Amino acid sequence: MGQVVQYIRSYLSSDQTPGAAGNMFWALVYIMLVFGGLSVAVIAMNWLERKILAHMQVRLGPMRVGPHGLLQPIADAIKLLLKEDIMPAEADGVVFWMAPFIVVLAAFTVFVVVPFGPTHAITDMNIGILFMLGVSSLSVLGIVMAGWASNSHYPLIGALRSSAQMVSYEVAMGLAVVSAILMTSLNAEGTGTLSMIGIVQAQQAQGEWFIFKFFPLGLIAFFIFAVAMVAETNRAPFDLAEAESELTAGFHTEYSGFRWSLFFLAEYSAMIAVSSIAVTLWLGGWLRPFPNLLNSSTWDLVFSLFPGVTFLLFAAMCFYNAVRMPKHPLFRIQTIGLAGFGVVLGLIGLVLFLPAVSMRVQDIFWFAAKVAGFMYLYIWYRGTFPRYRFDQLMQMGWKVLLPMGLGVLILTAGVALLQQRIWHP
Amino acid sequence: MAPVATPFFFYLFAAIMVIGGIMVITRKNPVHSALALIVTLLAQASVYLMLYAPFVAGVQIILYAGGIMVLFLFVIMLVSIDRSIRERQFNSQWVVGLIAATALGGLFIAVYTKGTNIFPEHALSIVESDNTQQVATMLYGQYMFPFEIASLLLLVAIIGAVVMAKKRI
Amino acid sequence: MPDEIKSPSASPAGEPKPTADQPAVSGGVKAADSGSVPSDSTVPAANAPSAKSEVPAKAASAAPATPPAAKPAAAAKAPVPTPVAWNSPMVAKLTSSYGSGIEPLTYAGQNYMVVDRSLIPELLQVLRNEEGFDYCVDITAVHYLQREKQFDVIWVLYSFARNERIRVKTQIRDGETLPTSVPIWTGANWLEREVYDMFGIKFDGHPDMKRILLPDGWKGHPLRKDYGILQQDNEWVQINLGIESGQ
Amino acid sequence: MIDPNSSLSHLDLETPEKPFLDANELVINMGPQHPATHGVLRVILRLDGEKVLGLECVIGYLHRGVEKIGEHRTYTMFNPYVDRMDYVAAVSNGLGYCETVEKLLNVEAPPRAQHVRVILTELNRIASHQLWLGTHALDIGAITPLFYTFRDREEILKIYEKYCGARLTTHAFRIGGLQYETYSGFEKEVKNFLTFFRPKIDEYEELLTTNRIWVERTKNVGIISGKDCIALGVTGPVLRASGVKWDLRKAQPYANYKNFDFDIPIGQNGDTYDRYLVRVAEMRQSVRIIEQAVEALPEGPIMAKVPKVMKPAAGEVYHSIEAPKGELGYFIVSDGSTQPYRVRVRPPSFVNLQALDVMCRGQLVADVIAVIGTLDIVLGEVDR
Amino acid sequence: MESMLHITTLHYLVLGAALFLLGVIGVLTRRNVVIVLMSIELILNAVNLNLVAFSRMWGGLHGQIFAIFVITDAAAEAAVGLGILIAFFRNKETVNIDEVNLLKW
Repeated sequence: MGQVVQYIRSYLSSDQTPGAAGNMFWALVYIMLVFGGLSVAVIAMNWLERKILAHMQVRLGPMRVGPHGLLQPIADAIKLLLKEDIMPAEADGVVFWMAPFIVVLAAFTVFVVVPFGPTHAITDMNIGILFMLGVSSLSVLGIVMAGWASNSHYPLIGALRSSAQMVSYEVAMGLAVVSAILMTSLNAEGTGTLSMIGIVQAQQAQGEWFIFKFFPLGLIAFFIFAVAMVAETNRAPFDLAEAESELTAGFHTEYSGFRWSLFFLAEYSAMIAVSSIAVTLWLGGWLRPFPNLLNSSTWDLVFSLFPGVTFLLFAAMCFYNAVRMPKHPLFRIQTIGLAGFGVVLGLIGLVLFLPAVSMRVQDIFWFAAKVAGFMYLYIWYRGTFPRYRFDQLMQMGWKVLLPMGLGVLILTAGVALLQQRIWHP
Repeated sequence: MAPVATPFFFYLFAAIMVIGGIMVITRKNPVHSALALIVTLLAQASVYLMLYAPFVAGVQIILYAGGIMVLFLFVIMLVSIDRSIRERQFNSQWVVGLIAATALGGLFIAVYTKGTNIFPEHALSIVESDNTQQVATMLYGQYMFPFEIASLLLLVAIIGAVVMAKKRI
Repeated sequence: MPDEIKSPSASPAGEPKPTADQPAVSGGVKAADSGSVPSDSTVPAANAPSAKSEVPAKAASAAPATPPAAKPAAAAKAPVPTPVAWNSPMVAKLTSSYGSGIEPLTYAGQNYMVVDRSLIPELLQVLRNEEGFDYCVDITAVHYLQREKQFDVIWVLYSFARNERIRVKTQIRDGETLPTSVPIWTGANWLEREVYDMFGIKFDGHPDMKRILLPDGWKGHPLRKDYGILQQDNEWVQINLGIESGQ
Repeated sequence: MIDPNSSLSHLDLETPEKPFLDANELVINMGPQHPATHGVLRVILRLDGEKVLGLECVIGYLHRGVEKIGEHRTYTMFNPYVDRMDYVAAVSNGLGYCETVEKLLNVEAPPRAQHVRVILTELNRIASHQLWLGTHALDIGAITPLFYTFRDREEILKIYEKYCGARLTTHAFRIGGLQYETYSGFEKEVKNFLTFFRPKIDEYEELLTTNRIWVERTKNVGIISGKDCIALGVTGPVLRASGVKWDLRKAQPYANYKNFDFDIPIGQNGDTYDRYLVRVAEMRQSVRIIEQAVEALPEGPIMAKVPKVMKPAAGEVYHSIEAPKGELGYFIVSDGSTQPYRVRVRPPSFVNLQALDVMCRGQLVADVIAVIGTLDIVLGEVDR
Repeated sequence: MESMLHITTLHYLVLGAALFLLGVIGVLTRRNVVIVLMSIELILNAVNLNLVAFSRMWGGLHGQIFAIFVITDAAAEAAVGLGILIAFFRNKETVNIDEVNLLKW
């Protein structure tokens, strides 16, 4: 027993990711943690999207299953798993069967290099960002396969649309990413890095998030990425591939039950993945706000309280809503459940106040908070914007974002060169 | 990040690659061929990683699997394949082709059995950790001119492809 | 105040109770509605035999079925309007050029002209091009089973420039065709198709003369007075379900 | 208004644009089960890639034979059936039918009834336009306006429910006037609704009018000129958005519309955006009309003297009103019996739908959706 | 057995040769142009594998650089080849390589 504690301790004090340390056991643990967390995040996202969208649209959203519909995603998941798995008679069986798995695999594999903290990543790759972009671009294959294998017009058009869209926006996205990577080379050696952890460390070293670097160049590059990533994930206002009013459901029209839910899972984890890239490249990854301006130990302490306070706020929200529940015997279970959920959240919040825990966890907290901000943006877009038309979408990708990206890249390179050669020879 | 269990993974990926390659040239349906080719390419990317060439592996995934193969799938879906599936799959001089390939294979076997000794037993060690930086330095230093030529080639290819495929220019 | 006014009006629903009782009133209306629903099934049943047995009497049968005493009573209340001659410069011009083929009339303040079938494409063309009736509101037909020329075909036309609405009416026999007016008004396309669908009147030169509302395989033309409503259903049941009675 | 000798070759609906490559022509069947065809419309699209080469509408899936039913019902009994045609504007349908029969009977509804009719019909116009706006925006991908418009439409439906007990197929009018006196507080509630609703129109406009994506999606999409509209018989907001200032309420006033002061909003380009603007402006005008009608609501009887058993003299009458979707006409032939000899309905949706092909040629698939939405068709009325 | 478990450059070369052969067989025997083009990709990949293996053997990066250039060429080749294929299909409505028997059409 003591040895186990010792082992865990030795790991906790390590300053390497398990992958880099070659520690298979911890790598496996991390894989479990990341994918478990991801699944929970997707489930939570499902509920949050429906709730937030509902409130934007003056309605209530799910309210029946569990208090305030909290158990709705679980009910949905069970329903989807129990549904009949239909395959069209004329479909290409093998391809039809494989497509959702490829999409899910591509969406999940990218999380191998996502840095939730300086040591909180499954591994750190030398080509981290390249790996992320490459693997996430593989999901196009799954979409094309799904559309083609369904042997039906709507899925085929949906698949062609979405793959054309993803391939086009990858270009602009890549240019924006490169301009951020260029900024990592502004150090003494003059060499940049593609490693996800290295990028965040470069922002730490330079004392500046890259979104504010070379103002407004960093901001423009971030903007390009933020637009391209919505297109890349096929979400509103770029959700042409699944435009329900035109193509019913796009490439997954013919899918049902479990396989459909895989597409759903892939879509949401892809959203989280691209948001993580944006957070890593421009928003300082796991770094807390104002790492350079407010860098005294007092501020460190103040910011280390944030995770606990957030959870306590959630708990308070739960209690508030539990108090507001109708005082009727029918609602007793729901009230108790909501209060119990609040208690759990509050306990987590209290645990997060422990300095030892808070030190390890606040990186993850800030990363997750930033990603959550992006998730809210996604929902907000969906509630606000109409849908682009395909030619307008292509026009925007090739005629607006691509030239902008090229310009930003060239300007960034020029400014970086000037800074290296002239101002700091 | 040192490769682990190299022999196991080598044989695994080699088997995947060879089976994938066989599927590519034997499938009736070009979509199945393309998918087999994608599997082959991804396995090859893993082999690159074992050869301490992570950047090439990344390029392989992002360009080959994510770019070129999507192009292939696109074209396969554009041209209707129903007819070609029902047609004869191999051309009339397949015997000649097989004989030529066998001869080439024999040549390879001969060369490799003769030349076993010219390859060093142990590979020289190269640093993997800054592979990308080194590739970048060489690409933009020593190989600057070929790099520019390659970009020119790509430009020509783009124009050529557009001219060829567009209905009305 | 409204309540006082209400009583002399003696509307069918007598009680003037506001808000809360409104559903009750509507319930009464609903009862009237639902009362009509069963008759939906009985009326066709009554029609089907009549269509088979005595063809000509069918159309008139509706009127004699009701007590004849009611008719003079209704007529006495309001003076029976009859069509009177319609005079206008346009009509004068048209009658001078087409002579007796045109009979311009006015009924209830609405002008229409009964024209000979032979004048049809020409007159419509003239109405559109020279008189400015640029908007073909509607094309429809009426079936008079006992007449020799069984069908009235009616064009409702409107002129934006004159803010005037007229009707052109012609009579044709069963099986006779009419020239299409699609070259004159593009919008006549579907309207003519619907006339064909419902009455079986063909329009020569129509670009796409086929059924529009009913399925292509439908038998008969439902708005003819001799159409047996149950015929299609019975046939389907007999063929597909093998039930001889058809029900 | 139009050049009488103009060639209509540009509206030649039957010769399709020849695609460069026939092999690439894709025939897609949209509907009858499709989320954006507003019911059971089936559209067969011929596409070159995403470009529409031509399309054919297949209708009739909702055909219930309303005209045939009319021949077997008395005049009074047929009244509720017309509500089922354009079920989102049932009140307008009822108004058209009642006025036509009144014309046939040579009676006129008393002024109070006329006023209430105008109020309810204009409320109905607002409700119909709201439903159109919500679904049209939903087709183009904006999901939120739908809920906003439905929230506000609910208030109108509440007024209907209080007045006659029904919300959708109201059967509000009777031949010769109204069956029910307005409930107490009717005027106040209508006024409250108007003050509630005016800022809501601004809210819709705020969401859409200047929204970049909305403008890009609707400007220059589905253009139809005023000339084409007239040739095709297209009426209503579609015609007005193409720049033809024609509204039956002004051109041939029925009910007592001539007593009210309102404008006819028109557009210039005849594109989807203009049609949107025209309909939103019409909602504002309807608010104006209702306001005047409520202010001037006279006292008096609500029912004219009509016989219990209606037997109009033999004759035929065509009468049309400006329904929310365009000219809604009734052509009723009486043979002097208690049942109409022939009831013909001239549905605006049916005639307007013909313009779909003209408006969609050369556009993209996504525009077809937008154009179907902007035509504001109701399949219950198209198919009858 | 020892040589089997110790992966040397030769192993990679043999793997490359196998892929190359498969590619050659595909090019020489198949009739479908798309599959022929994919076989060419196989050949290029076999070459790439050799290049990277040699690069590993000599401890330099030149091989990897060449591999990157080859990938670039492959992209260009695929684009032009598929462009020709589409033009061909449009005129002949087939993807059969035996029918590519005219220099101009």
